[in-house]
Amino acid sequence: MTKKLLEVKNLKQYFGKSSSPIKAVDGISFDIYEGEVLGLVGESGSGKSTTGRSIIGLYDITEGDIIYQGKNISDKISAQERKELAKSIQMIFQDPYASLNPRMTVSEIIGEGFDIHGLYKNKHERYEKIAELLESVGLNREHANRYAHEFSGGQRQRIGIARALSLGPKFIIADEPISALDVSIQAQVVNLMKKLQREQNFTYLFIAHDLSMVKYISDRIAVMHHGKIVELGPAAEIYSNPVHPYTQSLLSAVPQPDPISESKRVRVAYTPEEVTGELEQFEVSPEHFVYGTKEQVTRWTN
Amino acid sequence: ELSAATVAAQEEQVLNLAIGSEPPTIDPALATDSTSGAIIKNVFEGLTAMNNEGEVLPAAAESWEVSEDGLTYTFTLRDGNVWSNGDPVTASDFEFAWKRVLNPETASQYASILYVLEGAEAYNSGEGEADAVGVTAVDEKTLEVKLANPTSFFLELTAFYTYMPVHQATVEADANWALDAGDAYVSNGPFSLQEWAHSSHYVLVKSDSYWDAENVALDTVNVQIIEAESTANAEFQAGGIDYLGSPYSTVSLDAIDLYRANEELNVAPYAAIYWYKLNTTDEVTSNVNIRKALALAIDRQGLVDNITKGGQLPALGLVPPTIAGFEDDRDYFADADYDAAKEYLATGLEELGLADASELTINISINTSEAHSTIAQFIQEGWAQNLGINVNIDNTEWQVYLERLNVLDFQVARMGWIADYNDASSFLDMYRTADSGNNDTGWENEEFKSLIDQASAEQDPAVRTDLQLQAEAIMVDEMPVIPLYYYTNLYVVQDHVENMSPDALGNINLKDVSISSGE
Amino acid sequence: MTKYVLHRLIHIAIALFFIVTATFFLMRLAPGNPFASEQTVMTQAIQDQLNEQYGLNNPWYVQYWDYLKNVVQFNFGESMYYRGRSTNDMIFESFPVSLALGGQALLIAVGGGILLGVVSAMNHNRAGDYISTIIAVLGISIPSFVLAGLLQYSLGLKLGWFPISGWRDAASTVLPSIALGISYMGNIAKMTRSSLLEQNTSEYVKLARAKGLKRWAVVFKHSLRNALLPVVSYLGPLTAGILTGSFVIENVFAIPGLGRHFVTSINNRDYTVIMGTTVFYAILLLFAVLIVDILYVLIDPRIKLEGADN
Amino acid sequence: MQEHEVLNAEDFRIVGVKEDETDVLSEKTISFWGEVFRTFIRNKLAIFGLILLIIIFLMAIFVPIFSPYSFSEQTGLYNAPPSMTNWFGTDNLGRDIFVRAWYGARISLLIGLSAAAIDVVIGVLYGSVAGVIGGNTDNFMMRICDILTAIPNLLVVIMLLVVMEQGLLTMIIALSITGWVRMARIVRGEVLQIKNQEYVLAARTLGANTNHLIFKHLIPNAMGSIIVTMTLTIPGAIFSEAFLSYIGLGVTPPTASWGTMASEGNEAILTAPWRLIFPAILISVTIFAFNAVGDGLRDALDPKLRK
Amino acid sequence: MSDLLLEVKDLRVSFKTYAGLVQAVRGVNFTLKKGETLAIVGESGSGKSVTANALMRLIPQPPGQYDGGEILLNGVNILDKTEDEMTGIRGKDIAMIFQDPMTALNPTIRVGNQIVEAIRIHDKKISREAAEKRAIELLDEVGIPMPEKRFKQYPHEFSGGMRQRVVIAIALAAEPKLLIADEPTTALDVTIQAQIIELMKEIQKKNENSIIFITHDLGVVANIADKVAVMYAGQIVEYGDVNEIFYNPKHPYTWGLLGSMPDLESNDQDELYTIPGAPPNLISPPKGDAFAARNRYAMAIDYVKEPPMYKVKENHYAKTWLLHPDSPKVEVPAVIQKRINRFLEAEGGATND
Ligand SMILES: Nc1ncnc2c1ncn2[C@@H]1O[C@H](COP(=O)(O)OP(=O)(O)OP(=O)(O)O)[C@@H](O)[C@H]1O
Ligand SMILES: Nc1ncnc2c1ncn2[C@@H]1O[C@H](COP(=O)(O)OP(=O)(O)OP(=O)(O)O)[C@@H](O)[C@H]1O
Ligand SMILES: [Mg+2]
Ligand SMILES: [Mg+2]
Repeated sequence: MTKKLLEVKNLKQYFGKSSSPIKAVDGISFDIYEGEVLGLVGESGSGKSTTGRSIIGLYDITEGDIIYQGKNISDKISAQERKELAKSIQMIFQDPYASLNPRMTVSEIIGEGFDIHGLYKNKHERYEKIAELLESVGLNREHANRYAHEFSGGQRQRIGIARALSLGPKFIIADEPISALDVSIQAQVVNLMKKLQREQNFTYLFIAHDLSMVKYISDRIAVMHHGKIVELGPAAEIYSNPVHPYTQSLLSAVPQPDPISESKRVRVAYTPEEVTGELEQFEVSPEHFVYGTKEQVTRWTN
Repeated sequence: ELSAATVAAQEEQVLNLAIGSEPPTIDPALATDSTSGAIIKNVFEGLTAMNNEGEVLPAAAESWEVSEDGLTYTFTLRDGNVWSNGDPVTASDFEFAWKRVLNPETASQYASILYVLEGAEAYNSGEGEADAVGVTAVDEKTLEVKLANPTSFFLELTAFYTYMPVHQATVEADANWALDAGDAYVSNGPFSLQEWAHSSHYVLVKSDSYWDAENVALDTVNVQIIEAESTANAEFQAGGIDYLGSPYSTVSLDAIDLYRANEELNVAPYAAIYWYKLNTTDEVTSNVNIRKALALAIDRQGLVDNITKGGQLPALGLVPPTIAGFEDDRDYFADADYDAAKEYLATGLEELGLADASELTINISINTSEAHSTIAQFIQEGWAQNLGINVNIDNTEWQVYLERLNVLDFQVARMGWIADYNDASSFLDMYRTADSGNNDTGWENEEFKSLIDQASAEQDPAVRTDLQLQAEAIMVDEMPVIPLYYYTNLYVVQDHVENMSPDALGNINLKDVSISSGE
Repeated sequence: MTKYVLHRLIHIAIALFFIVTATFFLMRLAPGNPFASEQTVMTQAIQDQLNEQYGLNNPWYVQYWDYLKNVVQFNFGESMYYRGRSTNDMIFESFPVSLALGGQALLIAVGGGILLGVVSAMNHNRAGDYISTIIAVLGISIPSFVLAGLLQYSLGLKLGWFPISGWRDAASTVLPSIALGISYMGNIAKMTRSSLLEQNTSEYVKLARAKGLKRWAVVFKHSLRNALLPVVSYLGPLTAGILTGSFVIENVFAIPGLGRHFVTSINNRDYTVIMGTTVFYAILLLFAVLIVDILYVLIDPRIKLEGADN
Repeated sequence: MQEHEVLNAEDFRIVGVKEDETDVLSEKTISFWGEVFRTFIRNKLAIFGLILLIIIFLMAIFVPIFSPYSFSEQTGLYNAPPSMTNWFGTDNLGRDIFVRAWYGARISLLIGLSAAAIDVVIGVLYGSVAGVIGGNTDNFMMRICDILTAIPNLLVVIMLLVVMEQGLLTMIIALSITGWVRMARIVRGEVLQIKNQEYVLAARTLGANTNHLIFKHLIPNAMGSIIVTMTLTIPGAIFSEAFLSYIGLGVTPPTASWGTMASEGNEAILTAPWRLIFPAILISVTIFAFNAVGDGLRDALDPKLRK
Repeated sequence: MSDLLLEVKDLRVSFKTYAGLVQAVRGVNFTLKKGETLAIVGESGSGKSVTANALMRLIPQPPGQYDGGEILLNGVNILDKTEDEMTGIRGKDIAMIFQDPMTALNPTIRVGNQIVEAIRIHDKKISREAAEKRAIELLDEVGIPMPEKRFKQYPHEFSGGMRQRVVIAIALAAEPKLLIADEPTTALDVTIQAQIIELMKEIQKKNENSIIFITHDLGVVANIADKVAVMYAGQIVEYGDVNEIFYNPKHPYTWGLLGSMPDLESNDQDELYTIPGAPPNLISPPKGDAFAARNRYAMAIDYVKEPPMYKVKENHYAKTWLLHPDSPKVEVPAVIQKRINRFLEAEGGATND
């Protein structure tokens, strides 16, 4: 088995007043292995983005540990270390319109990381690096001096990807990189991400709510619900053999471009049950975990 | 056409006025300015009063006697003179009032105007006793006053508002008696203050208890408080107010032409002067030749004709011609004598070790006001053109300005001076020594000082005037002060108002004013 | 809510302390004193008496401490210029006038401003927009003393429609209210216009129209209310300022309001009045800001006071 | 409908995608600022304002140089109405109002612009620092603003005049002491919104520090509001100067500024109205122009309005 | 029964912008029968929303303008109506649901009042109480629990899905004959999306109204639509019964749309089928077929001449030169055909011929 790149242990991220916190993420644990794509799905507000942002250090974590390459990065680490870490972990944002500064040229956007870290010796080197990045995401170097608003959504998202790649990261958190895009353009971006992964052996945390896309790109899938991971397992397994009723409900809701099957599809509604007893993670089949009480999990698996 | 107001005025005599600021106080002992004076003078009556010609008339005092040495005055009060509450006005009211002014606890800012009394200064400075002050009520009707020095203009002083009597019982009973209009504000003048809406207006009404009430024509005087000159002028033009001029709202500089064109403008003489003080401790202006050069290179006639426009007189001396003995030009120097000015300048520059006039920079300090600024700019241009020197104007907020004058932090500074009483000493005494309060020039001169001292002890008016003229000549020769012009009192008055004009000190006795009935 | 208000009250008290302190030292360091005058014949003895009487000869810390004590009791003592008059009386005599004048001016500013803004936004990029905008900008660009003078001469003196000066009857309040209100009107109009335009492209406005609501009904029932939020926050400090009077307008129209005291007390170095007016204004200002914050919550249910500090 | 036209068979050769034609970028390149410019010049009111401003600036620069009179020269023609020799008439000292008005333009514009510049420098920095740090620091910094607004401005100005020479510089400093507070408040508000934008988060994930965020992201994107506030600051400063002149704290005579000219002219409204009217019109026109240009720039800078 | 409710003929709408005239809708034709659901699909900027807003006469003017065409509602052209007459039609005859439930409700007005308002606009006689009662009923109908309590709350107290239900309730208030839903579920996540769609279908069953459903999610289309219009660059490029479009697509753009979406069966080895490039600029729409430059099968003529609308079948039209008899035979790309086949197999070989 491949090496663990990232371990998240009992991560909690609360917002607001400590007396009545918004529990955006409420004690989740998972590992990410080197070179894999972990899909993170769940309804809106279930804490997916918060998870991603906590990992990359945009928030002060309420509780829990994040261990990256064996080093705990959830503790208060120095600004210098945080800066170094930025080279290794990067993020692709959801909204290709909101995530690019409208007042910057593409080269400024992509080169921002170089500027911050002083990663070039001269102007020419900087330009060359930017040009290479542009080409690697399927844009051409002439685009460097354009502003973001001149690009289509798909192209913009490529710029966002190029920016994430600029510091040569190992691990990329993609926070719904395609939700804001048109179907036809989603495909372009997903193809690109897959290609890059093949070529450069990235590790992805791929956040989305579109199950079909997640299943398509991910090796493993984690399903989040109300700040908790309710099910985690290999992509095919989750799809073909969902255990948690929430996962089942989610799957049953995915519309298919197939009128005939659609006309027959029955959506399974999910209503959280009242639980008595301790909630735990159970391994129902190899590498397939479900969150619930012992009684529930036994019931669900039968 | 007859407006409603004029119809009303035919039956009831109503005068509408506006004044430039809220009176700071209506307590005779505390007042320091003409705005307050404008009320106090009409609601109180002193021992004497002055008419428009500057003559002293009996008022609360029916008569008086002066001792041979000119040091003791014995006043006899008028019979039937009562306070607004009906009590008779007694000599002890005067004694009380004057000692109250001098009492350090009263903290009267104008107490020094009573320093002519024997023992007054000592008492006021906390060094003497009240009993030692030279004022005694001999009986109900007789007031005896002892002066420190013979003072020829003492009878004029007794018409001044600080010398007004107050009703002893009222003042002693209520420290706040003079805070507002009302019964507590007991007065003895031709009018009483009926209403005072702060910052808005006040109303004087004829006082029926006044001894000469039958000769008081006006029933009501409404006085609006209007700070903006232009607004007061607009009100006058709209007929809302009847008179513009001292001590009420002034005729604004810009409206002069208009009133003159309408032949409405009246010009009255004024015992006041506008002058530029020179700092004789300054490196440049300590040079007398420079001072003279500056003084001569001013076109005073042009200034009064084109800028101030109020028929002012170019001042070629320090004492205005309204003062007896100073009516004529003393020929000290000529107006706009540029040739002489250039000569003085050349000498002065040489003494200063400067090669050229352009190396010389003079600062004119003014306190901020459009009029001062305009005058300064006129003079600035004149000096620059005729002397070739650089001139800056430095205008400062009033309080800062006074402070600067005080510590001699200036070169040339404007100041105006209005006589409190009609005597040359009012214009000369302040320069007696360098550290006397209003000298502000750092200048002093032994000879000048001794002349001033002699004059104040002198009883013979002719000799006295002569001494003062000599003193003035010395001052003009040394030129610590550049006289610019003697003020005039400009005023306009609506046709239906009669007998309303300011005297040489800028006061108006409303007692004499009346409203004509119809055309 | 109560907790929040209490919290803010403490902040207000602290701010007041700093304001009083800064003002105290500024005014005492400024040259001049309340007793200076052009013709003064004051001797040193008289000067000393005055200083003694007003406690000005105490060391600065004693004076400062006395001031603080007075401020806490909201008792500023007697005016030093208007001898014997109580500062509190002066403030509370003149404040109602300024309140009335300011209130009317605010009515003009808010009413006119919103109206112009609405007309402008409803006719976006058409004649109505241009005309309203030009009126608004004219309002902003004419100095109030110029406008005051013009009004006085044209409507007052020449046409005789309104009194030239004074503060007596309703008619006399018209010109000053207009002169005071108009520049604020311009600002409010511009603000209303731009935020209304923003609201008008929002989805809920579209929905309201899709319901079949008429254009003007949409504005008055839906978008205006939301568009006024920025106006409300502008109005907070403005109200405090406008209600405490305007020196220029009061001066030109000879109105016995509070605004004059802000300037004349400083010109006269009337220490007690300076402090009184400053504290009065500061309290009004700080409370106006607080009220705006509370109003916000009432207008916009999404905002929670507890979060207002963030 | 199904009747096919007879077309050349060659037309039906498959040629496939023409990438370059679909590529939006193949259009002629427009930079962000180019786009701003294009949007701006299509805004008639803004262009009108800009032309006015240019005229005003040119007049302010050149009229005092080429005029036969100097601004302080007293011609001896007192309060003369506008004529062929004195286009705007003369004032009570007999000075030519035309040249004074344009000389005054220099002073007033200088005051307006420098007050705006200082406001921008201090206000923008202060506001963005408060906004970006947030929390208690923000709260504290904003309370300082409250305090500054409540301290009597006039006292501050007087104190300043005591410590400094009277003149233009002092004036500008006086106006700047508290003038920036409004700017700070507005920028802070903007920054609070912008700082949660994804592109700011993105910069943070790249390891950017606060400095970088403020100058690269927050300020540039708050530009629209900054400009609009500036266009309010300029008239504010011109008026404040006029007010300070009105109560006697303005620039030194014989220097002319629009404020002093208008406040002096105000007195002469009946006798020599041209002394009021010309400076007043110039003030109004200038402020109108600044407003029009500011609004135009704001619109041009707003990506939402542009597209 | 084929009662025609709506007939759109050659609708053209454009917008004046600083950059030039944007021809957002360039001659759209379609018809809609009573009780029928038409789905309009197409990528962002293809003119879907503009078409929908045009039907409501909600195009902001300026900058928008109607360049031509007719919108016949029950045979009457609503483009001839005055603004006042339109306010009577909006909400009553045609109602609209917008994309973003987060912003479509006025944040400062209680939810209940927003519904009541919609009721009372068109029913002037109804009393306030009756309207409130009706509003609560509507809330109940759209599946909001505890409607009495919810009635008094503000939008921000509702979740996205619930807000969208409120918007639907508002749309239903006057029982419109035509409901236009402009991407009503794009902002919602799948489970809620599914609920909303079910709700709309139920309502349609009950009220027998027609629906125009705008989306770019083909899965949703497959679920709800009777007919589908595929829009590209302001025009309808393919139009037909839902099964035809999904199982027998003729336009290369439709192929692209179908192919770029993975489904749960997709194999991650397959590259997704993509449409290269970006949509054309509508200020100067390309000559010929607007899609040509992105079309792998574009022919020379595509760059020169605009194709006509070819009739594929009685209920299926497509606007592409590929249907011209002279054009080379181009088949549906393999990836897509494979998927279609898989679907059809799963259904046991249904309707297609
Ligand atoms: N900075 C914050 N302050 C307060 N609450 C927050 C903050 N960020 C997120 N939340 C709350 O935390 C919860 C989880 O948010 P998060 O953005 O992680 O959800 P998500 O799963 O990414 O949803 P979506 O699919 O809509 O992006 C939400 O209820 C959200 O309102
Ligand atoms: N108010 C407007 N001003 C200028 N152009 C506009 C306006 N509204 C729409 N457009 C333009 O019309 C075209 C069609 O827009 P429309 O909103 O109909 O697209 P859409 O198909 O609904 O896309 P989406 O899926 O993003 O909602 C776009 O190019 C758009 O820029
Ligand atoms: Mg998210
Ligand atoms: Mg749309």
